[in-house]
Amino acid sequence: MAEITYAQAIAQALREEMKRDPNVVMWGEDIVNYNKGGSPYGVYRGLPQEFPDRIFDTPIAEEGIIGIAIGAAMGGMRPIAEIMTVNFTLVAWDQIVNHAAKQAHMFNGQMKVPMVIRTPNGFGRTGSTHSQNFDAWFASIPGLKVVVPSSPADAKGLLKSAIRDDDPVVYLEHLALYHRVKGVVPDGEHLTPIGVADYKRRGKDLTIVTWGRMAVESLKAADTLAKEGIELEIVDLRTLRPMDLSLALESVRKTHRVIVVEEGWRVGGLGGEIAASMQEQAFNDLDAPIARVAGLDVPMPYAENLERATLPFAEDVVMACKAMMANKY
Amino acid sequence: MAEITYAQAIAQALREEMKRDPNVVMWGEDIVNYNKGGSPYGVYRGLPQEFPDRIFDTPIAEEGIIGIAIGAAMGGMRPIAEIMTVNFTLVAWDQIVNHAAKQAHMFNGQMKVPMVIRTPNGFGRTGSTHSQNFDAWFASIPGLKVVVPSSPADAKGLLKSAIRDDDPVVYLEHLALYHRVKGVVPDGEHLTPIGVADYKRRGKDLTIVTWGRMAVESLKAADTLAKEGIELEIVDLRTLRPMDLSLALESVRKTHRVIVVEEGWRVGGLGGEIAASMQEQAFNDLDAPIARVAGLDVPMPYAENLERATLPFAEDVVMACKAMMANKY
Amino acid sequence: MDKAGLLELYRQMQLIRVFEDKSAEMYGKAKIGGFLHLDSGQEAVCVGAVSALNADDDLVTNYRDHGYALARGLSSRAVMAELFGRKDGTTGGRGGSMHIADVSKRFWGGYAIVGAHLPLAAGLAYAAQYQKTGRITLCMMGDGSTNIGTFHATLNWAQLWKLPIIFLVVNNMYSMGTPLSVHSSLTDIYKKAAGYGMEAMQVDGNDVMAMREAVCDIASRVRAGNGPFLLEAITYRYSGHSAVDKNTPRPASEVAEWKTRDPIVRFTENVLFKHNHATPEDLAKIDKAVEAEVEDSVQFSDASPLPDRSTLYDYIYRTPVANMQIDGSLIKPPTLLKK
Amino acid sequence: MDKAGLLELYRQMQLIRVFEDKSAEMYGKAKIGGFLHLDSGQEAVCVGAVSALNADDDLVTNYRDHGYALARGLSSRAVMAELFGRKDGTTGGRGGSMHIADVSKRFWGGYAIVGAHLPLAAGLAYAAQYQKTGRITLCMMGDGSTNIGTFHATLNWAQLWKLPIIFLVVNNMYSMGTPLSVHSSLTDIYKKAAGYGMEAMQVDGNDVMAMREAVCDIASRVRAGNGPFLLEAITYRYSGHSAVDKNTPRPASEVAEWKTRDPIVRFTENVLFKHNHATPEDLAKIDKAVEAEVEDSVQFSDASPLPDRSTLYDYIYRTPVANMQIDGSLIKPPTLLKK
Ligand SMILES: Cc1ncc(C[n+]2csc(CCOP(=O)(O)OP(=O)(O)O)c2C)c(N)n1
Ligand SMILES: Cc1ncc(C[n+]2csc(CCOP(=O)(O)OP(=O)(O)O)c2C)c(N)n1
Ligand SMILES: [Mg+2]
Ligand SMILES: [Mg+2]
Repeated sequence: MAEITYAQAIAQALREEMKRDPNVVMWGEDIVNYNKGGSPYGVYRGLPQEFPDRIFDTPIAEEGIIGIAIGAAMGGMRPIAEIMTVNFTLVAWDQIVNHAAKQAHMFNGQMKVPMVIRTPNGFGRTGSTHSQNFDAWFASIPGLKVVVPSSPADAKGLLKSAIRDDDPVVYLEHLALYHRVKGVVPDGEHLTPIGVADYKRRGKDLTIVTWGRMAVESLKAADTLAKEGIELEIVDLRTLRPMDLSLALESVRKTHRVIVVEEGWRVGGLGGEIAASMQEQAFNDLDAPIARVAGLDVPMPYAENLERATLPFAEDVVMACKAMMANKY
Repeated sequence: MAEITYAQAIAQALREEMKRDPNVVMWGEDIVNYNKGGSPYGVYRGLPQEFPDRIFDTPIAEEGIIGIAIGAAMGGMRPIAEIMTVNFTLVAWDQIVNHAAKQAHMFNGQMKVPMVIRTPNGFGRTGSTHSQNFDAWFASIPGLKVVVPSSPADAKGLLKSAIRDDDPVVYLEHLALYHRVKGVVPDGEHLTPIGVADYKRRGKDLTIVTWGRMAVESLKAADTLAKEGIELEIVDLRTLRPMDLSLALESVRKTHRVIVVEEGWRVGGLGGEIAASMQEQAFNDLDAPIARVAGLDVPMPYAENLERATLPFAEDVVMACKAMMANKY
Repeated sequence: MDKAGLLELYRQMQLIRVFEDKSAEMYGKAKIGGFLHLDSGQEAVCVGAVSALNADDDLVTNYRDHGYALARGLSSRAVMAELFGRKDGTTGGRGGSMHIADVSKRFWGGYAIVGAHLPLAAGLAYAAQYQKTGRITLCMMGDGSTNIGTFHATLNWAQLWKLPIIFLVVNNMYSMGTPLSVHSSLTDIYKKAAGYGMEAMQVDGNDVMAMREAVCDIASRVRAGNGPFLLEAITYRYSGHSAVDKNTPRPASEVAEWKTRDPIVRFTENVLFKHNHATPEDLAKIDKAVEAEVEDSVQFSDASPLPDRSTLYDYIYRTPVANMQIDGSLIKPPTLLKK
Repeated sequence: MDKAGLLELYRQMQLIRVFEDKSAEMYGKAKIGGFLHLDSGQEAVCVGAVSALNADDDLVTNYRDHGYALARGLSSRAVMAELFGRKDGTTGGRGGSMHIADVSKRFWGGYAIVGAHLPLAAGLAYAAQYQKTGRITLCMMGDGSTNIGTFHATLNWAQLWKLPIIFLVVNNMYSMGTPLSVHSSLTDIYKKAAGYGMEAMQVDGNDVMAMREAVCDIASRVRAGNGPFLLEAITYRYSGHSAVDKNTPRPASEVAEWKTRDPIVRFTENVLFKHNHATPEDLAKIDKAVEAEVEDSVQFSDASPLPDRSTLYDYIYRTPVANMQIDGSLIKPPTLLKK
C-alpha cells in the first residue's frame, strides 16, 4: 500500500487498463507532444511512449474528440476522450447530451457506448471561461454516468471501473488535486464501484454532503471544527449520476443537520437537487433547513482576491457549519 | 383588448419592436423561405416580407447564429437569434455560456450584448434529441436573463422587454402553446417586466410554483381540483433568471404546501433549486416536504404511449396535489 | 451486372418509392407522428450507394433514412412498424422515422441533429482501421449539413488519420426551405474537400448505375488505405422537407423538370429496356410484389402492439449500478406522481 | 512610408518584445498568474497588421493578445496592470492576460476559447455592413484554431454575406505542442479558403513591411465590398505556448533557424539601415524609451490596487431588474456563508 498522488493514481489506472485491454485507446489535445507529454499537466508521463499507437494528439475540435470516441465505442473500442479542461466540453455539448448519452436507449439496446470522457475541473487565475464547474449539468443527463474522485484511491478505482463500464462515463478530475493530494491506494486490482457513496469522516453533529475538491476542503474544515468540538460527518458522493444518497440520509437521521458543499455556481447547482431530495426523504429528521455552500454566481474574475472570493474553500465550510450549529439559519 | 394566440402575440411584439428600432434584426434557419415563411411554425407570417433586409435565413450552424448575433450586439445592433428548437442550442452551447453571458462582466462593462435568443421548447413525437427542455441549465448561467411566457399577454410583454433589454435574454417559447393558447393582450404599448413573477390563480390550499407550458397545465389541474374542493394557488415565475420567489414565499406562508411543476428532467431540474431555496427561506411554514412534478429522467421515446408517460400533464399535477392534500408525502 | 442484379436495383428503388408514398399516406391518417422525411426522388442515391458496399461495411445516415434502411435490406415490416411507433419496429418504437437502425446489418442508424453523426461515422471508421477489419464507412448527409462545425472537424480529422470513410453529400439543392445558394458559399459541394486536401467528385444522383459505379470505385480506393473521399450526388426530393410541409415553395417548373429525370424511369428506359435486360412484364411482376410487401408492412404494423410501458427505462444504462434507482434518479422515484 | 512611420513600426515591435520579456519575468516572480501567452517572435504580424487598419476598424484576437493591444495603442501601463490583475488594468483585473480589451479603441479583446471569437468578429463585421460605417474587422487566430467548427461556420457565413472581415491566421507551426502536420490536414492554411470560395494568400509574417502591405491591400478590397479574405502569416513564437511551459520540445535547430529570421533584426537591417532610414543612435534612443516605458508599467502596476471586492457583481447585468438580488440568485444570498 503505497502513498501516491491523485495524478499518479490516474496514471496507474490508465496503464493497467491499457495493458489489460487492447481496445482501450486515448486521444485529446496536447497529451503527447506538449511539454514533456502525458497530458498537459504531466498526469501520465511516459504513457504515450509506452503506447504510441494508442494515445494520440488531436486537432483542437472537441466535437471531434468526443464524437469520434462515441463512434469508436459503438464500433467496439473503449476510447478515452480527454478534454483539456471541462470548460471545453461546452464545444462538444451536443455530442455529449444528444449522442453519448442517448445511443443505447434510443436504439433500444442495439448498441452501447463504452467510453470515458476524462476532463479536469479547475481554476487558478485562468478567468471566467476557464474556471467553471459543470458537475450539475453532467449529473442531470439521463444516460450518462458521472464520477468525481476526491482521493487517490477513488481516482484509481473509479477510473478502472469507468473504463470497464459499458456506459459513457464522465470522469471529472481536478487540477487542484492532481499533484497536491496524496493518499494510500490498495495494491493489486483496485476497483471502486460506480454509484456508491463513501463516508470520508464520521461525526455526530452535522452532515456534509459533498464530492471532489470540496470533499478535501470539507475534511480540512472538519479538522478546524473538531478543535471547537463540532464533529462533521462527511459523505463523499463520488458518483453524481446515478447518485447514492443512502449514506447522506442515514447520516441526517443521526445529525439532523445537513450542508451541501459544492464548487460550482449555487443557482441551479447540484446542491439544490440534493437538498430538495433530502427534504423530501427526511423532512421530519431535519432540525434546520438544509444549507448550501457553493461558488458565487458570477463569471470568475482573474484578479487574485476576486477569484478567491468567488470560490468556496474550507473556511467557507467552517463558517457555514458554525452558523448552523448556532441556529443562525 | 383582443383575444389572440400566443404566436400572434409574439408576432405583434416582433413587428412593433422592429418598427420602433431599426437596429433590431433577426436571423435563423428557415424563417423566410421555408413553407409559407415566418418561422417554420408560421409564428410571424408576413414579417419577413415586411422587413426583407432585416430578417434572414441562415446556414444550419447554430454556433454562427448565436455567435454572430453576439458580435452584432457588441457592435450596436439588437439582434434576435432564432434557434429552430431549443435542442439545437446545444450546438452553440459554448457561445451561450462563455460569450453571450460573460462579455459584459468579463470586460468590466466595456461592452454589452443586447440580444435575444428566441427558441421553442416542445415535443410531439419527435424523439429523444428533439424533445428536450433545458430551462434549468439556462437558468443557472450568470449573465443570462431567461424568460418563459405562459400566456399571450406575457409572450408579448416579455418579448418586448427582452428586445429592449441590454443583456442577453433567452426567450423560451413553446410549440404546444403557439397556436393553441389564446388570451387577451392589453392594447397599446404592453411591456411585462423581466424578473417579476405573477399569480395566475389565487387559492388557499396548495401553492404551485411553475412556468411556461406547465403553468397552462396547472391551470387545467386547478379547475379539476376545484371541483373536489381543493383550491390551488398558481405562481407563474415567468422569469427564471433572475428569479423572483417572493410570491412563492408569500403563498406558502398561507398554504403551507408547495409543489414545483416543471416539464424537464426531474434530476437536476429547476424544481430542485426552487425547493431547496424555499425550504431555506420558509422552513417553519411547511406542513409537508416540497414535492416536485417533472418529466421522467429518460431520453424521450417516439412511441405515443411512452412519450405521454414521460411528460408531465395536468393529470400528473392533479395526482400530486391530491396525494399531498391526503398527507401521502 | 447481371439481369438479376439489375432487377434487384429496380426492385429496391421501386420499394422505396412505394414505401414512401405509403408512409406519407399513413402520416395523413395519423398513424405516424412527428417528422417524416421521404426519400422519394432520391432512390437512385440510396440504392446505388448502398448496393456498392460490402454487407459488413458500416452505414450511417441522417434522419432521411428510410431509403437507406430498405436498400440495406431491413424489412419493410420493421421499418413501417417503427414509423408507427410499435414494439416490432426497428428500435421498438423508440426512435421513430429519424432513427431507423439495425446494427446486425451494420446500419447504425439515422441521426436527427444535423451534422452530428459525422464524427460518429468517423469513429466507426477509426474502429475498423484500428481493428483492421477491412470495413469502410459510408456516411451520408444533405447539402444543408455541410456548413455546421462538425462537418469541418470531421473532414479534417478523417483526412489527417486517413480514415476509411466515404462522405456522401446528397445535394438536393435545399436545406428544408432554404436554397443552396442561400446557405452555402460554395454550391458545388464537392469542392469543399479542397479545404482538407481530400479527394472528391460529383455524380449524377439520379442515375443509379453512375451512383453505384462511383461508390464502387471510391470504396475500393478507400478500402485500400488511401484515406477518405467526399462524394456529392446531385438529386432532388419530390416531397417537401418532411410530411408536414407539403407547401415549401419551390418553382413548379423546377419540380416538373426534375420529374423528367426521374431515377426509376431513367433506369427503366435507359438501362433495363434499352439493353433488353427486362420486359415490362418483368417489372410489373416486381411492382406487384413491392405493392404487396408494402401493404403487408402496414397490416403488420397496425397489428403490432405499442411498446410496453414497463420497458421505458431499459437500456438507459447497460452496466447495472448497485444503488441505482430504475430511473437513474438520486433516490426512490416519486411513483405517486406519475401514471 | 516616411521615416517617422518606419520608426514607429520599429518602436512598436521593440515595445512588444521588451514588454513580453518583462511580463515573462514578472510571471516568474508570481506577479502574474494563470496563463501568459507571449508574442515574442511574432511582433511583425501584430505591428504590420494593426498598422494597416483605420483607427476605427474593429480588431479581435485570441488570447495571445498583448502584441495586438500594444500595437493598437493601449497603454503598456494598463496592459501590464491587467496582467497583474489590478484595478487599473484594461478590464480592471477581471480578464487578465487572455482578455485585454479597449473598446474605446475598438479593440474588442482577446478570447480564450479557441475559435469562439470568430463568429463574434463576423458579427461586428455584420454590424458595420448593416450600419454602413465603412469599418472592417480584423480577426486573428492561430494555426491550431482552424480545425474547430466555428472556423467553418464563420467562414462560410462571412463569404455568403460578403462580410467586411479579414481572417488572419498566425501560423507559427504549433498548436501548443502539437505540430501543424499533426493537427491540420492542410499545412498551407490559406488553402482552406478554397472550401468557401474565399480569396486568400500567404505572407511572410516575419517581414513587417510585407505584412503591412498585404493587410493594406486586402483591407481596401474588403472595404470596397468584395467580401472576406483569409490571410495566412508564417511566423514563429520564441517562447513556449504559455509562460508555464518553457519546455515544449521543438528542435533546437528549428528555433535557432527562426532566430536568424528575427522580425526586428530583419526590419532593422533590411529596411531601416539598408535604406538609411535610421541610425543605430535613433534606435538606441527608441530602445531606451521603450525600456523606460515598460519599467514604468511595472511600477505602475505594482502600485495599482486590487479591484475592490464590492465590485464583484458589477456588470453581470446592464439593465437592472426589480427583484434581482445582487448575485442574480433566486432569493437573498446566504451572505452568512461567504467572506
Ligand atoms: C443542429 C440542427 N439544426 C437544425 C435542425 C433542423 N433541421 C433538420 S433537417 C434540416 C435541413 C437539412 O437539410 P439537408 O442537410 O440539405 O438535408 P435534406 O433534408 O435536404 O435531405 C434542418 C434545418 C437540426 N435537425 N439540427
Ligand atoms: C476550445 C478550446 N480547446 C482547447 C483550448 C486550449 N488551448 C488554448 S490555446 C491552444 C492552442 C492554440 O494554438 P494556435 O491556434 O496555433 O495559437 P498559438 O497559441 O500558436 O498562437 C489550446 C489547445 C482552448 N482554449 N479552447
Ligand atoms: Mg438538402
Ligand atoms: Mg500556433
